[in-house]
Amino acid sequence: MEQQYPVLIVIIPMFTAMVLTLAGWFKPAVCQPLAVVGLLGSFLSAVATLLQIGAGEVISYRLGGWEPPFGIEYRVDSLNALVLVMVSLVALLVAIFARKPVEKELGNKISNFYTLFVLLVTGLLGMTITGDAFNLYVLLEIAALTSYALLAMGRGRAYMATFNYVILGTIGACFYLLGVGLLLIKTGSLNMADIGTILPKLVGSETVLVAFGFLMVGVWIKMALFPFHGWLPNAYTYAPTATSCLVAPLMTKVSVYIMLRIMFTVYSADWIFNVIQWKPVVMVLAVVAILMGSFFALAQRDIKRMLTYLIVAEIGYMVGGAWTGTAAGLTGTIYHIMADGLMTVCLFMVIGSVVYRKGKAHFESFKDAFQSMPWTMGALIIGGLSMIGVPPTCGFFSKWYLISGAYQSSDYAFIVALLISSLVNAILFIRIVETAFFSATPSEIPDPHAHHEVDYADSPVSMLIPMWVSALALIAMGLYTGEIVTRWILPILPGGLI
Amino acid sequence: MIWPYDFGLLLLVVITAILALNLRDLMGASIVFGTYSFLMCLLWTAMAAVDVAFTEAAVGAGVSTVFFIATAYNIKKEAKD
Amino acid sequence: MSQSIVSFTPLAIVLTSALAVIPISLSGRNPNLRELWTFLAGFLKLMLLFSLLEPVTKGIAVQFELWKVLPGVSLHFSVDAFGLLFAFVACSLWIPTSLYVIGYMRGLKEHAQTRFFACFALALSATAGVAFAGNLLTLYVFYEILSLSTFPLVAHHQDGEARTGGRKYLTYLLATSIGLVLPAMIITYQMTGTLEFSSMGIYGDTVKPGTLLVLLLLFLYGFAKSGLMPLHSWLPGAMVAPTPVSALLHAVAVVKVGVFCNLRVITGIFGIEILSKTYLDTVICVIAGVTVIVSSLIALSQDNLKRRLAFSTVGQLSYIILGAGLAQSYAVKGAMLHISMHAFGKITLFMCAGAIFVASGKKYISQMVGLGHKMPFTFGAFLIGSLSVIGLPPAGGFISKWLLLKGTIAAEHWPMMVVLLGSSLLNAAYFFPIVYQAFFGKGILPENENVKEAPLACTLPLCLTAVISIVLFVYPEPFLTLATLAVGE
Amino acid sequence: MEWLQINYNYLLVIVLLMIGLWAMIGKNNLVKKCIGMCIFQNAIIMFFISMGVKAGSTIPILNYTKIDGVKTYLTEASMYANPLTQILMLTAIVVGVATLGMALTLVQKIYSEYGTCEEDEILEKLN
Amino acid sequence: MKVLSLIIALVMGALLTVILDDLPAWGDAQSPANAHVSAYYLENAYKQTHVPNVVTAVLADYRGFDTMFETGVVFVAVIGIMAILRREGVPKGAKSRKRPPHQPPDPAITGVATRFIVPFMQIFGLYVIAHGHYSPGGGFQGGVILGASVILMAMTGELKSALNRMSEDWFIIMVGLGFLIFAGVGLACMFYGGNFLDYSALAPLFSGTPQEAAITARYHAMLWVEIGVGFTVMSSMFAIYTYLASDGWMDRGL
Repeated sequence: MEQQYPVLIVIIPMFTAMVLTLAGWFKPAVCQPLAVVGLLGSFLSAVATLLQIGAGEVISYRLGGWEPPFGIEYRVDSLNALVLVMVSLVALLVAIFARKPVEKELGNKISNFYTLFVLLVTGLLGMTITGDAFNLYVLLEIAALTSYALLAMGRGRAYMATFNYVILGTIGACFYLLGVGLLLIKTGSLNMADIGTILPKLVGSETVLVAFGFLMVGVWIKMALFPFHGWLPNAYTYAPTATSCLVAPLMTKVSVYIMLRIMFTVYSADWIFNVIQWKPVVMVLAVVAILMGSFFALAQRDIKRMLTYLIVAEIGYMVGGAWTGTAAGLTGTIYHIMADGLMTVCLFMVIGSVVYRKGKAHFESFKDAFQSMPWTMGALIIGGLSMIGVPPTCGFFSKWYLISGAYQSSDYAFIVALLISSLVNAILFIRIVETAFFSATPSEIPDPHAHHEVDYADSPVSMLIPMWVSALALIAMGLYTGEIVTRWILPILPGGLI
Repeated sequence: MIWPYDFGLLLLVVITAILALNLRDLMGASIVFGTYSFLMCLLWTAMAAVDVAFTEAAVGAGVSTVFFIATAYNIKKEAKD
Repeated sequence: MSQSIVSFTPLAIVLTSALAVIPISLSGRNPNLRELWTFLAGFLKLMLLFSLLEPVTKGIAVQFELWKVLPGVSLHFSVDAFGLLFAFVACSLWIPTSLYVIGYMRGLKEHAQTRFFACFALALSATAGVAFAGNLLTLYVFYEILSLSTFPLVAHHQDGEARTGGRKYLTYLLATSIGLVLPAMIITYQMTGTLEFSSMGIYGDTVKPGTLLVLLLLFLYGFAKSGLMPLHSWLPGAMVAPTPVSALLHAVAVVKVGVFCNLRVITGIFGIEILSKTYLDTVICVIAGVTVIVSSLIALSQDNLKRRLAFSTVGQLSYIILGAGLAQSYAVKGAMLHISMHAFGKITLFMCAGAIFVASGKKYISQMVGLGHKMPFTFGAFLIGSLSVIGLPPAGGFISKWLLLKGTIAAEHWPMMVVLLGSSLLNAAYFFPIVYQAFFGKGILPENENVKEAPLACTLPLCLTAVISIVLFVYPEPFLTLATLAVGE
Repeated sequence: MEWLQINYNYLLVIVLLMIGLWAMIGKNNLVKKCIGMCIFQNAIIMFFISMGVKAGSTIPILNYTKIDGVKTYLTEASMYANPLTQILMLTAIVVGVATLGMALTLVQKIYSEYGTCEEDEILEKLN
Repeated sequence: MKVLSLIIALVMGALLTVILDDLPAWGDAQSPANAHVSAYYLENAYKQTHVPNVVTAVLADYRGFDTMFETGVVFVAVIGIMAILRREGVPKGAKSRKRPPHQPPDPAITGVATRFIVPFMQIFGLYVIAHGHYSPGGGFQGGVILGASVILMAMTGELKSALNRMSEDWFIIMVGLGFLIFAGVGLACMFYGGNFLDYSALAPLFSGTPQEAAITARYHAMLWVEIGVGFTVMSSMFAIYTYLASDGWMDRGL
């Protein structure tokens, strides 16, 4: 049983999806509980896998029992084990959270929604865990197709936004496929680790270089790095609440993980930072992404849209951290993949419940929110602090490592960009909290204890629980930073870094 | 394989592709696209990839074309370019 | 410190008021019970502090490691004499302040008092945390918590003005701490691999003076709570807060925390020796000296009493930094002492301002002509407070300023001596007219005719603090000994 | 000419890739964008297939000879075309048609939303 | 926009043209792509699976996991398109008319022709599925042909006549079912103690020495897998067509 955990992570949600289709077509009510159960199962097996992995060792699971380069292989080291846990946890939380918003927004498509939801999670988990370049492509497409459908369920403007996403996403996926093809033609293998062993013999081959280019651009389009970010804000803004809660935190992070895989497992840190001289360019992209995301976020009145721009900025964090070429920076990126996943889901859930109560998420809808929905706002504050990077939330520590890395590789522009973006976050969240906290002037408040009389309409418990779990997870993760880094991240850092 | 024959086929493929993109009548474009797929599957048979050719004949030339036609039928409009 | 013991007491001290938040916010419907909690917490804190006095005076550092966050860095408390001194000031002033708050709040029927008290308590435990912080990270954490927990207090009135002030307050503090302190801290960690305070300084001799200068500036301005010019303008801006809050901000918690952080960094991270070796102490002196003079000059021109007090605070804080900058044991001792002396003096002044406002609704000095006869206690206390701030006997301020002067002489920093003396004159120049006008000024405003003293809850605490600052002149030992220990003679 | 004879397959792939990409980004009509998408994917499939071709090889279905009445299959790798790329492309084709279906669905939805499927018209309807 | 796209396309073209000379010559049997992994397949596929069509062997066994998710992709497409396109108020599985009824083209000729063709198409499709081990074809191709036969009915006659033969309920069930068959085979392997999709673990179900049994197991498991794929593809093609053609109203083919 123990050696089956890796595959269970993926196939449990997969089977859940099929059962959901068949059951949901006749009885939609059973969908959400089923989905929660399935995702819980996959979360538990992800945790079990993570705990199985000792320092720096790799679990290899042979699908179909064929030995690696010939069959498809699952390779789990603590890097993707961590990402797996994050993804399945976030998915589980959102699945619990989704019940009411889905009932409200997509009344008669509940079964479809949950099927796609679970399949999307399957795709993301599969992308994370697989060690086979082409298998990754197939799951990439599964994740992409499901997210198209989920985003397009948002009606109205969502259709056009999603169509653009379809076009760009397909370009991205095809570039990835093209890169894999170029690698295949030079190495004859599809297994990432196997390719990684063959590539060093091919130094100086333009094909390998161009392949790297295509892979990177493909992944960057998928993760909406500047200048490929055009599709993201619209697509996420007009999506249904539950969808954006799931897609926004996970899609981009998993793509970042794939970028790390390509950079450090398929290619090698030494090749990337010593043979080819791309670092300056990518750092510029990252810096621009951060600044642009932050400033566009400043301009938004709709909080959900603001958050989508913040996602663009966060992508800049992670790409920049990985490309500093320092151990600290890479640590920061890996840590931030998880931290940002949790923060984003927390904030999106908050916004989701505000939308659920007040209809939309403009600044105006936050008036007096502290009196009417205190718990939700509490979660908002924790999430916001983590975004700003206030200790002891985990946002602080990811910034800590990122800045350390940038300092070691003396990318001062990146440091400045990081600081500026956290200042912008500070301003943004101060604005929100202010509207939510102090919108009522004393004159409007008749007596000293007015806030006890203000109508109390906090979000339903089914939404509050996941929200607060994620919020507390932010703090817990911040406190356990030392543990996580020393036990799981440091052992798998590739050689050849500063 | 005989490469001039092959070469002619390639030219045809490119022509149909461009034609499919530049026909204003969507229905016509769909049909031309079907032709394009079919030429593709001929090419692949010539390259000894029978299964792929078979699939392309069924999926590409068959079903995708039908999908295009269905959409073109529901969108009763000429394309601007 | 030579030896050290591990004890929960520091944690307990930090937690008392933090935990007090829960019952306070729960008993929101019953004000008396709510304030009972506040006082209980306050006294408990004070008791615990006294229990720490005994080991610390023996020169034993009380350690407590709270949590390991990063390899090599942990959140931990380490109580030394300086920290204890500061904690004493903060906690002993908390009780009169909250007594005063009650009087003030109920006097004016303020809204959302529960929120107010909760944040108040939280701010105090943050202050204690800063006082006991054993390394830079801990200091930073509690510094941030303080900024956040005082934000609701500053913006308490919730009207446009208050909101602007609050926004300015939080933006300044967060921006500086994230934008300047964080990188400085990370760079320090990268260079030295540690963030623990040590009296020798942690940089060693390898670091180039240029780098040191940059880091110093980052730290000095990063802890913007200390109101060094040009990053001082949040302080007058925060004057929109209710008076007790200004009292808390200016005397007890916020600004003192800023100065405390600066002193900690100067003595614990850089170390006096390195500073004087690289002549960075002069930089500090210049920055502080300029702030002292300029702020005093601005204060002269203010008519709003609270604004004038605010600018005087800016000046007085720079005294403290100046003292540290002189890099000379007398001066440092004087600086540490000045934290407490100025605290008592300034809180008296603010309470007076508040009392005047409660009693007569007057904010502007020009409107206070002749009020002295109507409310003698208040203005008497005001006189004593201003004496203490100016640094004249018979008030505690005299001792600290005297030590500072001795420091300048011993360090032969003549320009700084001139600065000190000149600014004292300026202080006198902007305080005495108020008192004089109040007692001997002719032409009292008609609506002030039937003004009486503010309610007892307001008047009692300010008399209390005034008396304390006189007592401190006669009997400064408790603070003096602690300061002496801290300097380490 | 020599160079052309060696590389014409790859050249075709490149040409088709360019056409497809150009159509996907540059075309104004959404259906045309979809056609471009198909051409793009087809080109990549073409690329994989032509990388698997071996001169003088046959389809990857094993031949056998009767050696005294016993079927023995000939498993000489150079005899047969590369099966791996073909399998990958089978998958790619199906993925392509699925994506196409999704895209066309969206086109129809957009059409019923805005009454047109020309990008510029939609954009000006949007704001 | 047009210029930009042109530039991008040209850049990409240029990049690829540059590396042409670095690629192995076209049709080179010794190029790494043809040597490393694929050679192994050609040499061992028959030994290990007794399936002469190497493509089928690799598709359904060596890389069976890909194929399963490929089926998954089709599955996703159906569910997704249904979620987006299906109109509210169309009762489940029924064929209501929300739009004004339209006159279908007179089905006399096409209809009759279809009635002749469809049975042959379907038999051929089944043959392609079943014979995939020995000749080109397999689950996908056969499935698509079967689907096409139903689509043909819907195109020529009314959608109704097709939906009477395969109603919405049915194709949703079948889409799920096919995927379930495929994954179920994999799960069965796990229950028999092997890895997921490791068909040889099913050996105990078959007679013969362990090796032979394992080979037979692979052989049969592949057949099941292909059937599963066939189910899914067939019904999904028809489903997608139905939704697309009727624009989600479920009331008419073209």
